Amino acid sequence: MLEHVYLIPLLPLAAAVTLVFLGKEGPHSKMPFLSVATMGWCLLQSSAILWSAMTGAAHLPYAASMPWFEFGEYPMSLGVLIDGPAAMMLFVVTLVSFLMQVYSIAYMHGDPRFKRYFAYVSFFTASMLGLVVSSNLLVVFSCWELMGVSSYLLIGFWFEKPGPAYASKKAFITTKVGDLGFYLGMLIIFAYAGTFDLTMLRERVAMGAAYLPAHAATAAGLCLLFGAVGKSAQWPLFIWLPDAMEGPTPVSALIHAATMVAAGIYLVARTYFIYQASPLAMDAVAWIGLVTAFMAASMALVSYDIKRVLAFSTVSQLGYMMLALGVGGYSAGLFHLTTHAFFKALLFLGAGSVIHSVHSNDMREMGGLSKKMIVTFATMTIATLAIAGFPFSSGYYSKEAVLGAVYAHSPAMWAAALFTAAMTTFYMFRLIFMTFLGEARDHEKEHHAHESPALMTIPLCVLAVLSVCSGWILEHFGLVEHLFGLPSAVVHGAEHAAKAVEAAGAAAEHGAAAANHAAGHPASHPAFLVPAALSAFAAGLGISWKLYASGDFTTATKIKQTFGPVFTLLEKRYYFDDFFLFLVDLSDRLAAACFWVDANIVDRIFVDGWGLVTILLAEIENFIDAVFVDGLVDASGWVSRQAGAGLRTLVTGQVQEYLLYVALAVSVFIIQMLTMR
Amino acid sequence: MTNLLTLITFVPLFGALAILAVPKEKTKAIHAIGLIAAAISFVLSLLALGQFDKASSAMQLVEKAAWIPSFGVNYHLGIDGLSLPMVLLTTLLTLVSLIFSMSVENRVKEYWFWFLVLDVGMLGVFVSLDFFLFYVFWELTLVPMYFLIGIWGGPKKEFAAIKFFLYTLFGSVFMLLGILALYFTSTPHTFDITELMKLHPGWSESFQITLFIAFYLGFAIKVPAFPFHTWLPLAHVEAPTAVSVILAGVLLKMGGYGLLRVSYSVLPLGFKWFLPILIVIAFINIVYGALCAMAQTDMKKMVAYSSVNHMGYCLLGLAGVTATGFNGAVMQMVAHGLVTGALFLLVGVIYDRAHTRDMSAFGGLGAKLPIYTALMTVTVFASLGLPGLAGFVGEFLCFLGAFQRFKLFTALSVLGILVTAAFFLRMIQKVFLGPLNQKWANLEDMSWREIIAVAPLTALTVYLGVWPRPALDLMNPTINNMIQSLAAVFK
Amino acid sequence: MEQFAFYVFAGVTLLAALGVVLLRNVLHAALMLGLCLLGVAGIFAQLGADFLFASQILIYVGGIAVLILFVVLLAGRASELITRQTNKLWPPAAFVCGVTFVFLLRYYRSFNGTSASSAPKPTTFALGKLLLGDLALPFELISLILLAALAGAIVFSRTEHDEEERKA
Amino acid sequence: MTLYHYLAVSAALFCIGIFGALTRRNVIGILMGIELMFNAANINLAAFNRFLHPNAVVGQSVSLFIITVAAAEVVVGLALVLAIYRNIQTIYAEDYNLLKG
Repeated sequence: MLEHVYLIPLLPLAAAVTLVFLGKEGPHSKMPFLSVATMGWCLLQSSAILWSAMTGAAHLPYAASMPWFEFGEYPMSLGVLIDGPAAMMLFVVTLVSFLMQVYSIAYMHGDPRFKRYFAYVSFFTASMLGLVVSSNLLVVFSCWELMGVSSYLLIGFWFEKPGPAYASKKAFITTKVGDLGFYLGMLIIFAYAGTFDLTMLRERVAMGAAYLPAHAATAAGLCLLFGAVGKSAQWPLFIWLPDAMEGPTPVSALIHAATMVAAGIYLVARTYFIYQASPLAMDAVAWIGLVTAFMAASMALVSYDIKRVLAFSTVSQLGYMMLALGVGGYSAGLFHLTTHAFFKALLFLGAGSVIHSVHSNDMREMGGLSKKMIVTFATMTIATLAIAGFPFSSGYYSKEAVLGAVYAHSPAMWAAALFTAAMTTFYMFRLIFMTFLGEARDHEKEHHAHESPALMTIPLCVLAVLSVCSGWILEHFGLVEHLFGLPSAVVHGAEHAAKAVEAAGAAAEHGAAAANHAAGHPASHPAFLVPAALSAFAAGLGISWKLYASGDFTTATKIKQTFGPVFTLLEKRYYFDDFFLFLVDLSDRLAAACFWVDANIVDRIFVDGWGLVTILLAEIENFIDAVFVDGLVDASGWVSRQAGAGLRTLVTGQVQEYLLYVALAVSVFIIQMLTMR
Repeated sequence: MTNLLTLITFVPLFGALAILAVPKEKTKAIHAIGLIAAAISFVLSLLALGQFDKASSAMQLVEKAAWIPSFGVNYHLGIDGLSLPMVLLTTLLTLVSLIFSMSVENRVKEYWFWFLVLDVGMLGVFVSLDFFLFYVFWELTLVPMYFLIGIWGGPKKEFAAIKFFLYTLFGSVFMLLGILALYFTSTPHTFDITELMKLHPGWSESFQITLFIAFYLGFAIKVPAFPFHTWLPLAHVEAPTAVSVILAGVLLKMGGYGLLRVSYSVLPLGFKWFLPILIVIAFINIVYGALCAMAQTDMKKMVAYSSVNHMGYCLLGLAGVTATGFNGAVMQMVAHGLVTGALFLLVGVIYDRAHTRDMSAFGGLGAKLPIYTALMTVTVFASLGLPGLAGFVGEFLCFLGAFQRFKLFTALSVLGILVTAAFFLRMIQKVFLGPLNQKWANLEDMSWREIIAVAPLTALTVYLGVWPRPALDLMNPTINNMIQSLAAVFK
Repeated sequence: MEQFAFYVFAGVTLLAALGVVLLRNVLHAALMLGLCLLGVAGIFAQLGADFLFASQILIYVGGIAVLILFVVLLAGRASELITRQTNKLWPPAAFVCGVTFVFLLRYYRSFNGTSASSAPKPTTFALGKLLLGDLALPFELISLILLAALAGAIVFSRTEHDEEERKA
Repeated sequence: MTLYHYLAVSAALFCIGIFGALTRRNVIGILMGIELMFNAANINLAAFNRFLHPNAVVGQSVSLFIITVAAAEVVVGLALVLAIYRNIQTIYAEDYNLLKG
């Protein structure tokens, strides 16, 4: 099973290639079932791997590799490295992808590029799975970029519309900015540590200055973080995610909620040992996470587009995970990553169901849908409770873990995070209330509204079940520490490093307490943490109920008018979009300037300038010519003309005369020879 | 076969002579002869690949015969891990662009004749181990190129052809001086490159620097390195499609190959002296080239400037003077040949149909031309360095190699990747995405001939991107040997 | 006897040659050419060059001289007989010839007294071996030249009238 | 009979040939003069062969080549004469003056 783990990314890839080249394209193509079936198989495999990881049947981490290529003295290998987080991510990705594909069969049915859609989705899933399992940072980066491309293709799936066409480019370029950080980070790592293999890298980093001195570790950590910031839509590169909602909604659920955006978090987690070696980089992770969580949540407060609210919420929750990782809550961050994937995918698929039904994204045109779409309403409410941290839902456990870790690091940060949690509760319930409760505001749309087909609602139900109970299962059976426990804390000295991998296994077996310690996770939280979180939840829910549940928004409008500038700031997304547009414009101007320089200075002066100099020289020479040389030339011309006139008479056209000249010339020589004797 | 290299090099010449003997109306016969000659040359180069011992760094398949004994000029051919990839690239690209050239209708006979002569020159440069021979072949490429641009080119073809010719001739004159200086310095006088490689310890640094500059002028113009790059956009834009392919795919590589083969191996001290300048030039090439490309609306000119950017990666890899960087540089040359070759072909395809290359004149072709869009997208992504496609491997290794020596400028050069992505994606958005411009509602997708020309390049791009081992294994021993033998100099 | 024969042949040759260049009637000149060539053939015989003798008679006398006669008959006109057949260049030409002759004689004087060391042998066999051995390549080339001359002559002498006929 | 005698005959023949080629107005006459010069050369070759290298036949073989070339020359020359004659109805060399300056 683990031996064949490489098949999990490869089979979807094969499915994608097959879908591209085989079968007939069309709204009723049967080929997508191949993709769904493949993903089903992958889901079974990853469930088996996760199960054996949870029960301890599989000895983790599992590593295997084969040679890839060589340059100079350095070998590169293609390999897999499965540890607890990887096993969990495999399960999450395959599950969400499978459900989303089932859902998409109904959602995308009738699209003229039905088959191609599934090819793209398969390709995306393959690269995401590749990223999850790879043991080589170079392969991770490759999959990272391929994900970027598939995201580009999927956001721009309806490319005939200008919106998606623009959004896909924006998403790709913005994440590419982050990728440069990843790229640089890899350069730094390789220049110092000389390897991309994660296991070997971990050992070398642990050896400290011999390989990766502190400043290099900081630089590498910050660069990798920058990469993660781009992919996970963290501050300041979060601008692409709201626009990415132009893509089909299931795609948003898969890529922009559950998987791809989580890749940044996963990358930081995978290279956590570098951050452990550099406190500065660690702090940067925490601060980025906190700022993102807060800003995104605040922007979600004022948005009316149902998908944008969810997008901001995703950004905010990802910030939470970053924050958790940054404060040392490794397992908490990954825990939240897992639970978030379930309920956020559910939210997006639910939103997709709503959009599918009313053909609008604007929450102001909805309202009162609970009667028509009971399953969607129920499942989305469950997800909302989970994201808000309602007791004993999955989000409750993971959020508690995050907040606990943050509090242990810095109470001030905890307070900010708590405030963000309250905002989260507020805007999520605002979404539910505006969409499902109250009176229908647009009756025509409401009239057409209907419950989605079973292919769409069944995935919702599955995800709802997981949203409810995954947190409890993981927490109750000690699986959080078992799967997400850190292999070891910051290890100094080479002898420790060699054992780091084994220590991971040992720590996991020793149970939660030992692992808690190893992860730097506080063994116990102060007693007021849970009540504080609950009151934040209650406050958010209460305000939201007061303002939005009735369907009468007068109070909300009044508040909006009172705090006008603040609302404008939030609606304009803190002017970050404008700032980046300014940058784009600037680079365009720079490009134009460069080209002007190229055409008018480099080419003109350096190249055609040679011609100019030549012409100048020619002018000078011309002057000399006219005065001195020309006289001579004219004279010679006169002479030759006169000579020509004379010689002309010689050219008679008489062959025999010519012959005679020759013979005479010969005779002259002969006479000379005769007289010389 | 002991004369394999001679055969590879001169089979196209026989083809060219055979074409001369065919009446000019019989275009089918001309096509057939040209294609067969190019195909034989390609197959023979594959045969050479088969006979090549990948583990060895020595010159292989060597042929040596006295040519002008009184001057010590030899007919000396041989290939190693450096030149074999270039030879394969040349034969493949020639075949592909000849397939594409079947659409040329004007003065077919001359066109094919010159094209095959050009092939001879290019192959000769890569296989000759004697400076005299090297120079002869080097100059031999100029004349056909001049005619190909000047006769079959675009509106400003005459100006472009003359500029190209004079500019490159200017460079090679200095190269000739350098060659002569090497000849007269060596005792006994020799033109043999492999002999000259052993002589550098006896030469003073100032001598090597002087000669390096002379050679550099010749090579940098070909590469083209800033500020000698301005002939390139002009020549590319004016040249017919297939010629652009050869120009970008092979002729630019002659510069990079020369820098590795001559400047580095024969004049190491000069090369070392130049490194700090080279890294700056590489940086300028990458970022400035990319920015210039971003300012273009003509697709072909954009691709031309992207060549400046891509060859900047090569220079970056060279500046690192590590096995990694050199591997990257050669790999990048191969990848750039494949990718940019395909890009030029694809731009040519759309130009043949629409008679314009202005990006903003198009729009929404994605749904209308699915095959074209797919091939273009893959190629564009390869060009902007997407992992899993050939462009990435070379580019990344170049960065990796250079970063070990020059941290700041290498890190700054990374910006070039971003700009490249930006202008390529903007092109895709303008041409393929968005609503269909009704003006092009009757555009046809690619014909079989065009697909056959482009598809091998795309397939190779994917193959070498996923599995770069065959290419890297070929060059790695040679490059390791090059690095190790001069390790003391570059310490 | 030998001397007598030599003087006879030499006399015939030179007198006939003078006839060739001086006679007014081109027809007579052509006939004189034949005689002169015969004389040369005799000298060849004197020199023991038997094969050369035969070729001289066959090719020159039998071929070339006859050919020239034909052309004279084809292109000649009766009226030409009274017009002067020598142009006004004759004084300088005579001067050149005289100078050349004097020079050659003085130059050849050193060979006065060189006589044959042995009796002449038949040469045909040796010539055959040489032409098909060492000189095979020139031999083949010369035959090519002959062929080319043949083709060229046909092309030149064909009139446009002939071509039109052929086409029709 | 010494070599000198033969060479003297050949020299006389040669000079007569030159005279003919230079002075005949008739193109055919010029051709005949040239033929005379060829023959003079042939005599020379045969004589040298006979007296200086009696055992070799190389000189005679060269004579043979000359005879052949002469034959070719005459054939082409006469063909040319005929062609020109057909065009401008004259065989006098002084009338062929298209190249007059």
